[in-house]
Amino acid sequence: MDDRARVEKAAHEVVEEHDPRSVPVREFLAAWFAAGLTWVHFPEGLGGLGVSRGLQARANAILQGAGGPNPFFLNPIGHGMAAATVLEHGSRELAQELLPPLATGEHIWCQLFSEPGAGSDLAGLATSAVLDGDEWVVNGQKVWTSFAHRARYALLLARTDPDQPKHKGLTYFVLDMHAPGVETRPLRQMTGQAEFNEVYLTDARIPDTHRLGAVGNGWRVAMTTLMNERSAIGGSSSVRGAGAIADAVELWARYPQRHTPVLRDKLAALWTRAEAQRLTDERARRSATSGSPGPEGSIAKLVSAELNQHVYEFCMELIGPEATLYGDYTQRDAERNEDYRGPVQQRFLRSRANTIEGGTSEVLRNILGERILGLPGDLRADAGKPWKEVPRG
Amino acid sequence: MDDRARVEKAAHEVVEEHDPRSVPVREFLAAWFAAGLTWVHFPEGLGGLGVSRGLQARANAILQGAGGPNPFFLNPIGHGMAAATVLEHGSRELAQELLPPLATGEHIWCQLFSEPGAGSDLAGLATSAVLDGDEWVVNGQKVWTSFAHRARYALLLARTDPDQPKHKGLTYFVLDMHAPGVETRPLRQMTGQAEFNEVYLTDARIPDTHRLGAVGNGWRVAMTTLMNERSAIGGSSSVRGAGAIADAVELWARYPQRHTPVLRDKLAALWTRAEAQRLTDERARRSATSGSPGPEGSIAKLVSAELNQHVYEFCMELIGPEATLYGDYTQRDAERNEDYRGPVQQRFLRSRANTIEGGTSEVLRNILGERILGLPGDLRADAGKPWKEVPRG
Amino acid sequence: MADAVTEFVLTPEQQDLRRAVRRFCAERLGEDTVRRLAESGTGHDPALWARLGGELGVLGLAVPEELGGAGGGLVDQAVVAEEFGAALVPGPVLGTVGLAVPALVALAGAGLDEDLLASLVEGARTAAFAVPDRGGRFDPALVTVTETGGALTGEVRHVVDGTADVLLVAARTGEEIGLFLTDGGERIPLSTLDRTRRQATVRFSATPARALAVGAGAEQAITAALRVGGALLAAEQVGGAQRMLDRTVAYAGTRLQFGRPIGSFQAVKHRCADMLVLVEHARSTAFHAAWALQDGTDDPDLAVAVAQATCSQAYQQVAQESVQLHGGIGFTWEHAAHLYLKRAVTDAALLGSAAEHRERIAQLVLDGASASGGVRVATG
Amino acid sequence: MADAVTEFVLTPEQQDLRRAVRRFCAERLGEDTVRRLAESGTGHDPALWARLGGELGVLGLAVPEELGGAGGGLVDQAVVAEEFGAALVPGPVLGTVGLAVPALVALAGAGLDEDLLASLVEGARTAAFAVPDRGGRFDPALVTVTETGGALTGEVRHVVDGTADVLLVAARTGEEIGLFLTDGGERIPLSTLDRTRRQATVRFSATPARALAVGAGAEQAITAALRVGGALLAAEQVGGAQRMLDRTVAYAGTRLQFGRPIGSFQAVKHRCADMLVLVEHARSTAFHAAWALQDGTDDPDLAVAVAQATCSQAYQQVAQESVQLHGGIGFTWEHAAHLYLKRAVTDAALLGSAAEHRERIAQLVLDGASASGGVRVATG
Repeated sequence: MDDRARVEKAAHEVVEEHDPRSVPVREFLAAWFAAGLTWVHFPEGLGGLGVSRGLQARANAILQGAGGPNPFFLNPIGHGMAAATVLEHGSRELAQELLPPLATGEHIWCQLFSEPGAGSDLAGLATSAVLDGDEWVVNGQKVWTSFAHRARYALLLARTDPDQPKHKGLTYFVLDMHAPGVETRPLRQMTGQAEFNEVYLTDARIPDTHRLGAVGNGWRVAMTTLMNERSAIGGSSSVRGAGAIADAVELWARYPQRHTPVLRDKLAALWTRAEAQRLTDERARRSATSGSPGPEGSIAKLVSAELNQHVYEFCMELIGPEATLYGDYTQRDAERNEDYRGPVQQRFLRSRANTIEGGTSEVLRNILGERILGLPGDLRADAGKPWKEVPRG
Repeated sequence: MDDRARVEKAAHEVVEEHDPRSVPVREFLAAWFAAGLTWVHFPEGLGGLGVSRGLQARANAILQGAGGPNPFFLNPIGHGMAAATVLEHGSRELAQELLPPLATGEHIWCQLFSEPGAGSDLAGLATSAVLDGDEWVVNGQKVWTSFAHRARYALLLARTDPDQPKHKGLTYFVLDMHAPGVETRPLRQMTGQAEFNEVYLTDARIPDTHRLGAVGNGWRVAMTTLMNERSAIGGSSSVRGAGAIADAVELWARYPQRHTPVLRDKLAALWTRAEAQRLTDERARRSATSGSPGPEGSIAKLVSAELNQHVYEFCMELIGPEATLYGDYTQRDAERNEDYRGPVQQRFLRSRANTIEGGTSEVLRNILGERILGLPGDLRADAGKPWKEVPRG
Repeated sequence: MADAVTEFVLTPEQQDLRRAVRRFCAERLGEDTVRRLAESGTGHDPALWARLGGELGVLGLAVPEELGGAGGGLVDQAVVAEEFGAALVPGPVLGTVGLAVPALVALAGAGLDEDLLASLVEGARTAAFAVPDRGGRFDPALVTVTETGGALTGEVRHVVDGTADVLLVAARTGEEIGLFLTDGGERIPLSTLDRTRRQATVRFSATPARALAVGAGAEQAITAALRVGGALLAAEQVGGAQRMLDRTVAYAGTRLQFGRPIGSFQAVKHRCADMLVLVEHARSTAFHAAWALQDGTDDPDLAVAVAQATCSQAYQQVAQESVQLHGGIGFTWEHAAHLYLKRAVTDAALLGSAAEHRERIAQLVLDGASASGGVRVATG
Repeated sequence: MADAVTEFVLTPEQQDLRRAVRRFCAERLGEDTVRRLAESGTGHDPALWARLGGELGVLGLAVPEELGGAGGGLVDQAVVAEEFGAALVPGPVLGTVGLAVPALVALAGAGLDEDLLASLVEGARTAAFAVPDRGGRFDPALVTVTETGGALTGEVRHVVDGTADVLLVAARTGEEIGLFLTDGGERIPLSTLDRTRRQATVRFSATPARALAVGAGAEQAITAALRVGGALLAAEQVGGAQRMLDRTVAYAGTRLQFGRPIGSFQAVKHRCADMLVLVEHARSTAFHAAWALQDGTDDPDLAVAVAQATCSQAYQQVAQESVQLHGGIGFTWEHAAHLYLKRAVTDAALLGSAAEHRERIAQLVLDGASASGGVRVATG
């Protein structure tokens, strides 16, 4: 039996024995994990079957065909970033402990990277981790954290050696969000909602067994995570006309009295750009030789962020006077897996963050220029300097 | 008699005694110079009356009212850049020698600043001048020189000390273009025309009396010249709807069969931007306390260059299939004071240089950001280094 | 050049006026106050408004002295509007100062209620302008409120400052359009994007009203008010855009990433340069419109359309760039950037969109254009 | 995924084809040759053309074997077109390979002249397509040439490669449109902006011609040819844009100013990044169009319109940026940038402008859109 048949057989068995329409989600996902179908390319016993990553699509198709859930949406950071990082950089014992409840959504994950003083310059972050016996003591402030208020675990990047140049003094940890000294506060956005959190860390302790990768090797570990994040944020739908542009086309149909030839041309141009990006994503996916996200993800993220903004600017222009109205600024803690996007005015405001979150468009253009086109890097003020001597603020 | 009356009286006398419609141009301009009306703010005896620069407009109005020529167009570099530089940085004897034939257009001037290896980084230029007795021996290559083939004199910036940082090793000269070792070759552009020249300098000799300013002070002297140049290039017409936008409006009227609402909106947007820049120039002119060109010139240059390009891109779109035709690529040496702009397709091609010549748009945005807004400078690779140690190419 | 009063050159008195308003706003209308009012029920503090009208005296600068105003020109009022826009002054700036007062001034001699005008200028009362417009200009076809027997019936949507004390209402009376005054009508506050610039839907149901003018006089007053409102709104937009530019430049000069101020990166610096150009263009067109209306030196329709087309785009663009260049912090509720962004979006939709003003410009400068001489086309 | 032939994944044979054409162009059609031909009378070297058809065999890759072609797909021909665009291959690439050959293939079985097709594929003869289009699509109303008694009368302007050996001409014959073949007619060469892509005005005055098809068959062949021509033109545009991007990046990486490569400045680097996005989008849409026409997997009209709207804009933008980032040298006659800029401007005007293709896209995706569910609007 070849790998494909093996995956298909396992998937059919799970959905037959645990009808996803009737069995509780976590129970179903536990069976899915046990069968090695959560991440088919992972080793057996850790949610996988040790087969090609490309076969995941086949398993998911059977899952969705049977009416099953999309595990990713139940735990986006867990699935999109944490699982691969834990597998690659943690011990097998740690993976055995952390992956099953991650896979079922019992443990939601979040990511503690950005800081108020370390946005585009993520490697300049200041949160410190100091070894005390076999535990690390962590102090600092993180920001722009999705799901922090619901998360059981966090991916944490902290500075363990301020005397090294900034990239070299970082270490990567798994933090228990229920540990003492971890405080989460909602961060309100211009939409009125609080989709993100600030997380304050005060003498929070992490066992050394929850370190991922070597001390001082945190930046390299984080790069995997970030590539996955950009790819997840940027990846546009493979369905023509889906995503933000669908909102604009629907509004167009709903506001015939506001049609003008100029707006029509503008919308056609936006639609065409969305389609060109969709085809570009499709092309990247199909011609990729490896399964891991590459720099194409940066193109997708750059384009879709700016396109989203232009689409919602268009929508606001289309609806005219109604653009000046807003439903409700009452603060709510939004979560990614409900419809937090709200009416179009809220989507317009929300889109302003698209070119900032997960890498600003400025940083992404640098990445495209340097990593894809091979242009020389910026002159650096901080090259080679110990982190503690680089001005911050 | 106040200064204004004095200027008016002198101007009326000149045009009465030398009817500009019948007297040869040079003879007329010699009389105009003798009366101190060429640059009224210059000292008496050097083409001026020592009065406020603001009164020049009054003199020119009388000159034009009597049908006289615009001296500027007869010798743009001479009037726009050389005269003020010679007056400020040359000896009185030198000014007495050079200014009269400059004023009459007998001696056309050109400017030898840019080099193939020194474009945006003008201060990095390599043309050398070495003192030999009381003469300087000059070697190097200059480029993008207007009028070089007709010019008698050139404003020359050359390196006299390669051991100094780049700005500090430059000296400014007046070069006799008829001197041995000065060779001028036309430089053909994408339009087919040769509006500019390359100038090769091979052991060309300059008497030390033709140095302007101190040895090593050339950059400061050049700054005056450049400010004047940018102001001259960027200064848009004060007449509403004039300039490039007039071409677009005329074409619009001539191509009713090509009208669409989208093109109409585009042209209205271009017209509005041209009008906003015209009003901005007007505002800068009126609220300027001094008569010398300031950083507003950089806004004018930046906007008008990009606007010109967008206007001619619009024109090409408007005329559709006819945009694919072109009259004649035969090389001709164009001069600024005839209609070198040709048909609209040629104007389109010519406009591509607008964002390069006289300061690229990239350099101008740096100037706006740093000199007007006060933002910090770029990190510099060449700061403080001797010129000869800075990589070039 | 060299006229006694030159366009674009502010007099020393106007510069003093600017400083006085700026100081008042800094002391009395700081961001905390603006936020408090924005979250309040009415979005407006009548006591503060009365101080602007009384103590500072800046609500009727272009109103002739004999009508209870300062007897200055529209440029004076534009200087104040720019500062109001910079401070996001809440309250009926547009409804009262921008539209109702100019309409009443235009009615001088024809039914004008002088007591009302004086009380508006003093800030003792407020007014709004319940007149529909199309692209910032009056179109009688849009008027759906009708008057019969001294009472109004009908609805007007999106009335800026529509909960004001009194309303000037355009209504059909027989075959003509009249401008009516009422303190009645149902006022239904809208939940606005910009909580510092409120709107209401206004409903009349046999609501008593007094005719201020009927026919040509009413239409002239409405047109005059919409033009003045457009020019003053443009000046407000300039003020907001300039403030956002200033704050962005200050942030870019001090915020460090990669061991250097972010403003030293060309990606940031050049966007600031583009913002500067937008603000400079906006200021030139807004003040030209004010000068043109004040001195009659330009086609008022064209000058206002150019100002509105330019300022609406510039303010929105600058506000969006400001959020971007502030990075994450600029997206938070705590930072002021969103207050300006919401104002910019709102102002762009009021009194005609940029696209509608461009259409007006096209009518004025393209439709009559001639193809005499000029540029040739190579024809192969 | 994992079909035998996956869209966007070139087969090893197609990659070999690309390399072979690129090598041929580098060796035989370098910039000097292109410039020499561009300045020659006809703009075209028949011997070189015959080598492309014969030795290299790349002028009829999508022509069925039984009709004398290579029996491949349109994607093969698009791969070649991309390389032709990169090298600015002069000669009747668009007229013959892009339009005339596809029209003849579409006529297979209906009046097709197989000898002619074979000679075109071999590069022994050349053909052009004297059919007016509106926005890259056929509109019978535009046909002004008429046929009576086996002879054509009338004029067609802007015929690309119009001095070719033979012409396919759309003409009215009675109530119908026919597609006619002639080697006659007066050919008046136009003085083109892009001297590597020539055009002519063609005049017929009782010029003998043979009918290839009349009525629906003729119109179907014309429509098919215009679609294929649009897809291949888009592939050429991709090739030109990619070449300009490559040259610009190479220049920016080596040109030093201020003691550092200009590509290390964000102002330059970020514009290169934007050019990269333009080129990637162009390539995706052009090859999707070729695949869609080849395999029938998408609405051919939509796929071609998206490709043309995207590639025309991308190529022009990239070529203009390339001039800018090369600085002064990029404005000279000696540098190649202007050759590509002129080609980009020309290609954008041929077979429909980007605006015309956007209008077609709007018809296809907006006019039938429905407002079911989806995004709400806050209504205050």
